[in-house]
Amino acid sequence: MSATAELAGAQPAATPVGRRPRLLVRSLRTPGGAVGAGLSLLLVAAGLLAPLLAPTDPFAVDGPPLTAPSGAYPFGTDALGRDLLSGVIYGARTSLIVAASVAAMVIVIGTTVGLWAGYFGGWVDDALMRITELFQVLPRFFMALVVIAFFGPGLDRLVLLLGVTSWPLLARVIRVEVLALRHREFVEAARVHGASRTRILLREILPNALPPGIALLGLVVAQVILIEASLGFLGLGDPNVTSWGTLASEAQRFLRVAWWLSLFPGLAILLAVLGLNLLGDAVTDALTGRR
Amino acid sequence: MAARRLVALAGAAALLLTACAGSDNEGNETRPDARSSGAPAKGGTLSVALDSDPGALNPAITTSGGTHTASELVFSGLVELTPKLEQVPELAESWEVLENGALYRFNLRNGVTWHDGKPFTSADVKHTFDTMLLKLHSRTAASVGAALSSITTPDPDTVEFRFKQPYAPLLQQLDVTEAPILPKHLYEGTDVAKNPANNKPVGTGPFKLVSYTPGSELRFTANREYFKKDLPYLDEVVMRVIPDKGNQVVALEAGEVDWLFGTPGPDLPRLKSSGKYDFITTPLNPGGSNCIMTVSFNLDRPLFQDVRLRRALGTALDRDQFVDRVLFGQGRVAEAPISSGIPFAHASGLKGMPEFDRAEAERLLDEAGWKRQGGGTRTSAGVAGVPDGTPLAFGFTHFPTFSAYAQLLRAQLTSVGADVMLQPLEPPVFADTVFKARNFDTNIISYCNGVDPEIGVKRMYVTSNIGPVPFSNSSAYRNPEVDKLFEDARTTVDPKARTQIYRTLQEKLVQDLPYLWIVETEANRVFPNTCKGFTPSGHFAEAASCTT
Amino acid sequence: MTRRYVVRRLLQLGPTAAAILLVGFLLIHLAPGDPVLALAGENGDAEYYAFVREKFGLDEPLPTQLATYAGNVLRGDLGTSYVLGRPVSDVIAERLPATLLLTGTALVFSTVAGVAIGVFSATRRRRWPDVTVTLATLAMYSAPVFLLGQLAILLLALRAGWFPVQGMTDARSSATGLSHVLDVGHHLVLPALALAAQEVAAVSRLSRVGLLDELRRDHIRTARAKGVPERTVVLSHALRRALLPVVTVLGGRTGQLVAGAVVVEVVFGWPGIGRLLVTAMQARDAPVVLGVFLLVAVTVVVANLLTDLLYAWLDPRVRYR
Amino acid sequence: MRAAGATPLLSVRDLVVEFHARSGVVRAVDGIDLDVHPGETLGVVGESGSGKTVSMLAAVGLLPAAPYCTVRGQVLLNGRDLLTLSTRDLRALRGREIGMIFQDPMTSLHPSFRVVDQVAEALLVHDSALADRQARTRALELLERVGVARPDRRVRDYPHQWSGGMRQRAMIAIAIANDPPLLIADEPTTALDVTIQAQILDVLRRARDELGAAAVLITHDLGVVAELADRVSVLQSGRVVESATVEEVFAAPRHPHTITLLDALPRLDRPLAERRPVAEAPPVLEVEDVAVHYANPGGGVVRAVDGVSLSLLPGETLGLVGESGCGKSTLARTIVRLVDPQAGRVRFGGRDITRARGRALRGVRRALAMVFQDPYASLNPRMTVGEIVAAPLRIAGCYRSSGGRRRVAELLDMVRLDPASADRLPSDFSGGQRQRVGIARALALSPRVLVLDEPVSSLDVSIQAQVVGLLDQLQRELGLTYLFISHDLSLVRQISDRVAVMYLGKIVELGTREQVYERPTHPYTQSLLAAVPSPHPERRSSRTLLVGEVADPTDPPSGCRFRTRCAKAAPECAEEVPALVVREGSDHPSACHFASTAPPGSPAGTSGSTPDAG
Repeated sequence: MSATAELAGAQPAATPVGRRPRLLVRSLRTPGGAVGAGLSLLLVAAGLLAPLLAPTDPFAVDGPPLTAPSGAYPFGTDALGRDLLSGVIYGARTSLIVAASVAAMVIVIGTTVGLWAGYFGGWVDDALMRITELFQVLPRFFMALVVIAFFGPGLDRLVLLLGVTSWPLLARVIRVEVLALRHREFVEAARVHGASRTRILLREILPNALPPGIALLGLVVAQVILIEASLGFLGLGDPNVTSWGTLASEAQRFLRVAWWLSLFPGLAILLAVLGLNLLGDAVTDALTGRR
Repeated sequence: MAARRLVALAGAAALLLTACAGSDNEGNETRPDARSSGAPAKGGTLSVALDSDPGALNPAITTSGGTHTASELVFSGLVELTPKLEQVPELAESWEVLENGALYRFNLRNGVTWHDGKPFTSADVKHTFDTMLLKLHSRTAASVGAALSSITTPDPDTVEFRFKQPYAPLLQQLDVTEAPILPKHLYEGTDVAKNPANNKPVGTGPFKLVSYTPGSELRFTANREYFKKDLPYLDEVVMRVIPDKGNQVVALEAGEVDWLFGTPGPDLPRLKSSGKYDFITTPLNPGGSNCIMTVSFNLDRPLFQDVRLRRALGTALDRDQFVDRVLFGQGRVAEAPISSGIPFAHASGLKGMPEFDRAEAERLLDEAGWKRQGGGTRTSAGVAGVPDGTPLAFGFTHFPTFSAYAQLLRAQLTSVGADVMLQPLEPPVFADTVFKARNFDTNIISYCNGVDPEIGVKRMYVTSNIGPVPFSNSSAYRNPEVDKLFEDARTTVDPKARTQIYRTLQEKLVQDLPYLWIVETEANRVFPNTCKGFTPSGHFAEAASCTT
Repeated sequence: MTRRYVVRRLLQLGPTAAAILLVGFLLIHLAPGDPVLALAGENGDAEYYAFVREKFGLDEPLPTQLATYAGNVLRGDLGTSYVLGRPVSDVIAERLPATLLLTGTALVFSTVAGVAIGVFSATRRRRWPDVTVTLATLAMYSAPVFLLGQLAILLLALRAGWFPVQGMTDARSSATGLSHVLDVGHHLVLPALALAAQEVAAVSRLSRVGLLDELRRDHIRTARAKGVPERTVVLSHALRRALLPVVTVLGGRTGQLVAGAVVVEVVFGWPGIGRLLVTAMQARDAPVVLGVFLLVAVTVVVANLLTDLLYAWLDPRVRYR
Repeated sequence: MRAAGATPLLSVRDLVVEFHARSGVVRAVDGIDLDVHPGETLGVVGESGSGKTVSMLAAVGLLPAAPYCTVRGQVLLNGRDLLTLSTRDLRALRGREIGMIFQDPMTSLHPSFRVVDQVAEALLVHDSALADRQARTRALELLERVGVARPDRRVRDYPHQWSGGMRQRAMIAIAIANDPPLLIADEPTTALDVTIQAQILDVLRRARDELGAAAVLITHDLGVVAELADRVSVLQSGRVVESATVEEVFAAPRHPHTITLLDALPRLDRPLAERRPVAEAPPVLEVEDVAVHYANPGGGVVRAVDGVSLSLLPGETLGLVGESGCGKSTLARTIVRLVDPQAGRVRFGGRDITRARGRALRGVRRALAMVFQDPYASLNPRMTVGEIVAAPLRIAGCYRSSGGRRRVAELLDMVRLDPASADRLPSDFSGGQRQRVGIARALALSPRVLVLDEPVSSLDVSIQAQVVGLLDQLQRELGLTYLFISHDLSLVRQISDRVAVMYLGKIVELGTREQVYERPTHPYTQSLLAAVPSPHPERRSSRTLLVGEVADPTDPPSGCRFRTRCAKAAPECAEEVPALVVREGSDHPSACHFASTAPPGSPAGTSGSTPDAG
């Protein structure tokens, strides 16, 4: 098999032997996991509560242009006189929307493909893996670039594209897990008792195959946020929603005169991605009993 | 060693040069002070930043700004336009306007040779016009092409342009930008678009192309046989492609480039205060000259057919904010539909241009039947052609590069209860959507008026110019009177009369408000003050020199 | 390694490439907007459009266009650029070296540096150097490329003045020979670093984890029991297999790098494929975009193939699967 | 010969090993003292977790460094304290003065290096003067010495191409490469089949004697100790509870733990507990000429089961013994319909279930249950014990009707588990307890037949005894019929009414346990029995070793499949496949042309092996 999980490592993590319960709790106990969860939570909170948290509408021009961070404008204002703090908060909302919806798509597609390929094997596996490989080969960022440039900016198509192109990693990991689990004795036990295929897949295999996938998801989503930002940076963001990438790209022109315009959106991206990565790592570690 | 020989010559040349240098600096708003006087140094390489890769280097078959900025050093026009738009001889030594403006005769300069050594003749001029300019150079084709009846070459040194009716603006359209002359002997009988010379241009201009590395750089070397005496001073010009304006400034400050065609507003104050740089403020943009950022209304849509709404929106726009926060002072609020850069046509002190007054705007909107429900978006109540309860929401289409305008406009209109959706579209898509599909509510376009209303103004208003052609009458404004007035203006040769016609025209336009004229934009060429002798465009480096 | 294995992997190339071709073609030709306008620029007139349209065969139905296109591609003809009026293959060929240089350097650098860092921190597991390095790499991994690029320009180029900020060569010197090479090298440093940063992080994290897993294995204990010096244990016994996960992602990483190159080339004015793509997309120069798309995709496919072969070489058991 | 020299070669004093986990400090080794005199072999015995392995790894500094664990005490080798040695010195001494052999030959060799090179490396690291070529030649000699046939033909081989036995031989070659005065063998044969175990033990013994080296033999198997050790130290939870000569320990164990271990140890020589006679009745389960073939990923067809016939009488226990890869597990899976046979049929209660589907199959599923080998892999880690036990009921759709949680509690109680533990996850249970859960699950639908596939092989002997006891009891209480599959002959002997011996997909001998164990007629059965280490230090094996290893199942020998390893092998064995029939002079069926109770004469080559390509 070719390229596997960038960060999830190659070998199956599912050696559920003697694993203690409450995986998440355990991953959160590590400093990395705690910080990661904290940051991720911050992202979610900011995203959901943006209208309450943000001082002003992110598009409203009601401040002096290019004012450095101050009491009145904690993150300063941009050239048009818009409050950057509000921008960054609403940016979180955008990142959250993208991240969440892509994650949803990835889970659905990735899990299904992974389960089927792993469980049925044979030509089903071959076919699915070819497709997976194909999708994996298409450089996501590049695809997004072309699609947005041609169909015009917009979260909907971005989410759609990223969702459709981001699942292979998950599918591969799940597949590896399923392959490892398929002939586990507890699965055979279920079959001996005449369990239906559905029950075996959903009740016996999935719960054991999913966690490593979920851990990986954090990393995938992190990448997605980065891509969204980079697109925004190339000026391909949706102008009707505030996005960190767009803020950053508008800031480029002011790099020398208004450092804060680049700093805060950049920081926001970094922290959000960092958080998700930390969280993903922590869970992966807890799963594979690393550290 | 070549350089050394030139240095030897320098002393001898010095005297003659001051004059030229001086005259060339005429147009500089910010005059390089003492430093610019004295003998220009000879030799050296000038490094120039380009916004984008020119792609091709044939200025006669496109109006693409990239191609022109990169290739005009190589070519010449019959006439040269000074920054003040006076016509001075270039390939044409002199000319006469006959038959009250229906016939122009040009006497060509003798002994001019192409970079490949072949002599330049009237045949080259005719061939260039017939096979390229009148076919593929969209501006010239659209204006001159429409009016011209024939070009004749009585002898190798003479060219005659004959028009169906008197044609006033011709002399403004013969410079290297609007009508560069290309060598017949390289293009005759070939497929123009595919001709290799398009990437290895051969011209009569001050510099010869040495190498072109697409996407990276172009290198030019001085044309020592240039027909203007002792020009150019520089040995070499190198053009680097640096897409990001911010990075251009960075490169300038790092000393990697010596000339930017435009200075990003945010950096302007810093660069100015640094005292290391000189500037040439000019109305010339790559797209053309005397450009006005203009908002169009799609008059085919019921929503915008009520002039009161258009005026209300116009009144809601604080155009000073555009000058301060988008242009950073590189431009001025537009006082009239025609740019102040065309003095004889610009109507100063025009009555009825919408002026910013939020309260007034709110009042007008209420009056027009757009009522506020609470703080949010206004909705219609008894607006003709609009079902009641329709929210005052519309799209605003623009080039991605104009997003700052779009965002400021959105903010300003939102505050009077309009809901604006931005639709940034890359130029080709924009042209497609706006002019062919006409699928837009409002948009913003940088309409470049050019040096004569005939070139860049008329196209915006005449009924005949509605339709698929990009950057035509975007609002689809239909007014027979206006069409008539433009027709008169074209055929009237007496300047005074023309001025009067254009004034009446503009009065009509501000009544109807088919467009909102926001700001006149200008660019600041910037260069280290160790260099001097630039002109804003065309042969901008023809008489440039740097001391290091 | 068994021939059967190589052949099988080779055969898988065909369909993948075909699919890529189709995807790219449809993507671009079904998109809104009319390529012809890229040629006409502003103010073209109607018959001129017609002339162009006919000249570039844009009236043909899509399937026909695809058929002709596919045929041409197989003959190495990627069509003609609308904007530049020149063969796409030429246009790409001109830009390719720059990008190859950039991504190649980044790939090699990120792999070498990444593994080195990974070994460094794995062998100091959970002591402060490890912790610091892990955090640093994670931060690097999380930072958007453009941010790193701009920081590099500001600090290392402008403030410190150690490196040039733009382009691939010094504008004024048209140097040749060695000095030219040095000049390019000098210009290469920052873009390569910015591009490599994320990959360095990825690789180091991967090799660290891989090494830690590997060092726990029985055969490592055997090696130590033999009395093999710890150095050899780590660098020969453990690293060899710890690199497997690193190898498996090589292919994917080339894809990431090429994509990252787009941003980096824009930031650093590097005259490569990335910038060609961006400009081509803005001009809707479909043949060029499609050409670049194909090139990138095929590169990644091949990279993945090589990856697998390399993998098989590192892990003898694979060949017999 | 075993004269206990005054000064011990290796002397461990008050060794303490502590692991620092998040949960706290775990004291794995709690102050043990051990002495190994030159030329002497010390057996270190204990159950899993008794600290036997940890203490030895600690002694030679192969445990992870601080802060994960701390080692205190003294480990004197020729008077030098290994614990105080610098890492460099310690390293220089490993492999040169101490050779080590580890438990799992499958993982102990580096998968990406050639075997020969790995042996050669052991030489090179300690002799910089040595040239690679010489090293390789020496390596080949070493491999020859440990009984690898024609190693020169295998210079290019990677470990995965070698069988477990051969890999273990390679490990031994590595260990003895530098003629170390001390060998440490950690469970050297636990992962191996009994016949291979015998071979390896033999190799080990000879290696040791040739070097005149002292040895530490870490094992849980008293039999192995009896075979090899001079003195024994019994460990329990990190302490040495008894230390004596091997004879003393077996003759007169003093410490209770030692006694438990000895009692729990299933052995061939213990008088058989009387079993209730099986009531005459039609067989509940019949297997007729079943054959299972599947494609081998490496190419070829594996004839895992190749024409096997068996029948189970109600209430009896049929023991099925054979070495790994003989097809016994495949047969079990076929019977419970996890695998579909290519040929033959399976009858249950007279009905043919070979192709049963739908309702018919569900009926069978209720009456025919299975208990799996690995108590860790056989329970879904994400289900509570209650859910696991209830699963069959839910699947059969009779959870409610059967009484729901009450039924679950009842089942747990039946296997002596606290019903309250129903809400806990398998990870909270020990191996023995998990196996009980597995049994409870199997009993959920009150089946008539249980197929037990190596149900206790992964458990410590003391636990084994308990589980086996439980099974015995359940059989009596519920009148169950068992098909008991195991590689452990002593165990099978202990609980079976009848025994079937399987080799390479065929049954080679079948009879009551008395017949099979006391009057074996098939050479294979005889060698198997002979190979079992007997816990009788006084009479050490004058026994015959079975040659080589199980042949390649994708390409079994013609005629009698056992002939390649058989001492009685004669030409006709290659021609004709011996039928499983009662031959004269014997009272039970056996698939050998020369079936007779006479033990086979000593075979030609003492060792040497047939390759089985990985």
